[in-house]
Amino acid sequence: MFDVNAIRAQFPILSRTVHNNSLVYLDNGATTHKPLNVIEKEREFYLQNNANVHRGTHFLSANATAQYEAVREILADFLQVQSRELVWTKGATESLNLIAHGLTPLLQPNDIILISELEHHANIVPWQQLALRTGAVIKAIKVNRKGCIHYERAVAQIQNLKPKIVSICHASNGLGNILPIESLIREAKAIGAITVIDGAQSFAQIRPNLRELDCDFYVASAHKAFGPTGVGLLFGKYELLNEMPPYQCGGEMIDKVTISHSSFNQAPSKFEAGTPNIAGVIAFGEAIKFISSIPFEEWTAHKKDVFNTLISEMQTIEQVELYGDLNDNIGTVSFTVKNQHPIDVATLLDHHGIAVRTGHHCNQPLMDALAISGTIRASIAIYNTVEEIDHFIFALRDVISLLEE
Amino acid sequence: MFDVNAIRAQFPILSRTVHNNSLVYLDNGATTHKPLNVIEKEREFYLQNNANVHRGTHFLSANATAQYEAVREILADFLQVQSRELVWTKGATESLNLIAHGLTPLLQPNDIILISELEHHANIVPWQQLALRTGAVIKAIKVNRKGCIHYERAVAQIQNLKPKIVSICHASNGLGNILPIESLIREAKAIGAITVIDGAQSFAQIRPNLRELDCDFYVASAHKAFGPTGVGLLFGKYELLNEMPPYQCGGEMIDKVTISHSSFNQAPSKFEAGTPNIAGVIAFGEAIKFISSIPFEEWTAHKKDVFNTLISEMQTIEQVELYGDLNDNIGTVSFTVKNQHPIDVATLLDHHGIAVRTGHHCNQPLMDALAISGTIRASIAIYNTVEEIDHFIFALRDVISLLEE
Amino acid sequence: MMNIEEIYKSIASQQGWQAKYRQIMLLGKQLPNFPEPLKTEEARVSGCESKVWLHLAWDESTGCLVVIGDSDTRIVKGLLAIILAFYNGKRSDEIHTSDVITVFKELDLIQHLSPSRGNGIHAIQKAIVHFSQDS
Amino acid sequence: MMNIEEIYKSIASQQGWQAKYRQIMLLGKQLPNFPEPLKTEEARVSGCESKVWLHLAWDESTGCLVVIGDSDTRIVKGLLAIILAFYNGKRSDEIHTSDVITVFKELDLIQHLSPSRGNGIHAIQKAIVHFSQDS
Ligand SMILES: Cc1ncc(COP(=O)(O)O)c(C=O)c1O
Ligand SMILES: Cc1ncc(COP(=O)(O)O)c(C=O)c1O
Repeated sequence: MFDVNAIRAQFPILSRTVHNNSLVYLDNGATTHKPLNVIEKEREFYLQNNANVHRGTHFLSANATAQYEAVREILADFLQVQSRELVWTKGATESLNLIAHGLTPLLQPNDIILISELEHHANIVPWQQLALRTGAVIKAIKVNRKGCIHYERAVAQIQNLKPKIVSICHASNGLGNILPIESLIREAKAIGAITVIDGAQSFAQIRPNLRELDCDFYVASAHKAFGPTGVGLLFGKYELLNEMPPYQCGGEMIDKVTISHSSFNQAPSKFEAGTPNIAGVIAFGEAIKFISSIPFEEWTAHKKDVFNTLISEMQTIEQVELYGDLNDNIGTVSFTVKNQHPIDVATLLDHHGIAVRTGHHCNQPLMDALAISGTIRASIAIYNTVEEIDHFIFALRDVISLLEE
Repeated sequence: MFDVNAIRAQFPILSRTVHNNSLVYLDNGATTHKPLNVIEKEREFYLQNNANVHRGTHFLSANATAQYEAVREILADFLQVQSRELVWTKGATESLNLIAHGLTPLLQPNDIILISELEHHANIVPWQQLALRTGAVIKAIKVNRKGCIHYERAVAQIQNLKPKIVSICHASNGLGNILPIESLIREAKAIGAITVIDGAQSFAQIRPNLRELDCDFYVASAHKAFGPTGVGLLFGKYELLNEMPPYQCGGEMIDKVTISHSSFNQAPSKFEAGTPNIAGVIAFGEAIKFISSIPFEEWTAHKKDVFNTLISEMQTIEQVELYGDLNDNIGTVSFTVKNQHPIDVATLLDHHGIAVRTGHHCNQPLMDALAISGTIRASIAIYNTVEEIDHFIFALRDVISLLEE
Repeated sequence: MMNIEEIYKSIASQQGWQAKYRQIMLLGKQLPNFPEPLKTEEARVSGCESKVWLHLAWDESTGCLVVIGDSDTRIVKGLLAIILAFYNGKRSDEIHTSDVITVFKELDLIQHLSPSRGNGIHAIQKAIVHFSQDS
Repeated sequence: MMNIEEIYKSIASQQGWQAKYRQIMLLGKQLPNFPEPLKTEEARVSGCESKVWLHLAWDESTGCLVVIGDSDTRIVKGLLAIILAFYNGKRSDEIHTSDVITVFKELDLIQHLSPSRGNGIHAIQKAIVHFSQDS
């Protein structure tokens, strides 16, 4: 049986106070907290098993390598892909940069790269740089005034523009919308496009089965999925992945080096230059175990409870305007308060112990499309409770009345 | 007073056993162990202070940002530079890739990039890629048959070749040689070259004063300097740094983003796309404090003791051939054993509890120059003792006689 | 306009954080008007998520700083009022030997001092100090 | 040449790791000669820091694997002898249902099983399994 208190007990930070109030952490879209098994695994590695990986003949190095590579297998299992299709990076941002760099040889002038107005800057700017290098052109699937994409129009854009690359998020970090990527991927593949899914917000929340999704690339960040900072992942279908030119160069990724010339390893090591974040990857294995330890139905049911409470309470506050898709949503609500600046609202909420985020959420084109400068965003994780939402709503009302005095 | 046992007490891993023998860890060139203050700082961050940095309005985020940025100040103080001249990366390899990418606009066909035969692949392959992009040409300062560069010839090469870029290591990871970089930088600057120093092996061992060295760029990895994995640093003189085009793109590094165009922040944030390794950077601050807590004279005196014991003992074993500069050395000895493969020697040493590294050490051009396929490398850190060296020498003799049966 | 001591007292005497912020927002309201035409890109303080504009000059006769400013958020504008009251009328050497940060610390407004871009107090203070160094 | 059971016993019966490695190196010495001309780049197992060459084929009449190999290091060559004895003469289906890794575990040679490139046992085993899958 799902017991949120048993889960909360694994996250000591949730018991802390902020400004003499209990912390209510609703900034999970930015980064989640880490359960004890993750924290202790990283510590244990440094205390007892620390060594560099891959080239060691000694016990500690062999052991560290085995642990590090075992997490690639755990991840492969979680995503339903082959382990050699997985590259460790430092985060989703680096993963997207690596892909955009790697696809350079495939693009011609005027080829189209299709993204959406919902994208995080990390899924926009690397493509702009690719466009600058190759003469390709970026187009975006539009959102309506609530920030939702119109599915039929998106399909029409894919069919008419015939993009070479379609790169979209699985879920929006700014608004929480879950995109219909299954069918968008299908449409994109039908016209021969390469499909890239930004899974930064979906990895832990949706547990995608990449074999079923059948996308060409998928990226995510460990720190948004109960894992440590400084670890990211990249999935690429093997042939496509292995064909890409190397990204960073140095140790590990080479085969032979002379002063004037080098040849490279096969993927994934071709893309893992230098000493990786060994302790981070090993600890991330525990984060995947933590996620998997909670049955998916219980996970989504609990989050739906909390999210529905949040939405229905928010809708009773007349000064509040909500954005985004409130049905297909990972548990994030973005809103503004009439006549109030988001920073004023968030600063006062903070004094109630409530952590929310304000601003453009690295979604400037989305904010432009919504004709606002930013929102206040409350994003929930598996450890949030209905009581916390009650506390948040109480505080929000209090803050609004203080600001309206 | 310097007390090596007090220092060892800060490294619990040093008390562990390997194959029922006390661990003697002589693979510090690959990665050092981490003192307790580093390990506990990272843990404490996740237990009590975890949050994403820079864009938060709430307490935890402001606090995490303050801690994260404070380490940039600590590092600036350690290296005697300005904090805005320091970029956080995931490791020395990434730092070198970032620089080689950033210098692209400055190179013309046939411009010369001068490295040395002692360089790690991370200080070779990124320059090869830069050469491929721009038509520049790579030349290397040669080593003699012991692996030492000839200073006068190196100076002559700088003066004759007039390289646009001179990129050399402060100390060789393969052999331990400390290079005369003060005067090489001076010579390089005299002909207007941009100077890049690979400090992966020198950061903790030599504590360079970059203001005095006056190089244009300097890179290092935290994990080789008692810090966590997944953190690196890059120093660049501000004007030169800020002029470079961005490397990775995404959140944090942008100023304004529309679907078709972006403008970028100033350095250092221009080069820090995406969520950084927040916990890692904060823990690295403790590593710098650890290093600084031991007076430099005591540090070098102890290392010299241990190193001199190592060298003089090695010289009594007739089957052993030593490489590298045995005077100006950071505490690393590279050797071969007559008629024995390094892997056989290291595998058996491992059963004595001794961790050494074998192979080309990401130094293939150096191995080619020495006409060998690899060496066995023992590299010492501040926590190694003369007794450990005695144990190592005993084991090495034992292993050689087993192999010679 | 109150001077910095009066401002300090007016905040320190409040009971509870709500009252404190009420007072801070009031200070913001009392800031002298900042002319719309001065709200240019160059006048923007970069590194603040709220919009903050500063106009800085030296009074030729006294050699003292004259700074006005504005923000689109009420709390940051109030915090800005503290900073402006602190630095206005100070000579360049005084600006370097004193630090508004201590005032924030004493008023227990510490989290606003983070180098975080959320409120940007740090960035505002830096902008003023840089101005007084460069000119 | 000993078969895999004999090899197993010959190692397991040794007292102490020195004796064990002495025996392993002896096994390496007893490997059938690997013709120099077969030591090509294609025959190299990638992912080993030591040089390891394999030559793999199916015996047409029996459908069983015939594999020979060599290494430039003595210990890896000895470990290779264990692997070759294990897989030689097995049919494709047997190769997939059995695993030499268990032999290494039972002989307490576990650290050689790391995906580390140091010795490359992992890579050798993978190369054989891949060969038997692909053909
Ligand atoms: C949808 C989305 N994509 C990409 C990113 C970038 O992730 P990171 O900052 O971990 O590299 C984020 C994080 O904010 C995100 O939410
Ligand atoms: C001299 C030198 N340069 C660069 C590197 C690369 O460092 P990292 O693997 O931490 O990126 C190393 C590490 O082996 C090194 O010793």
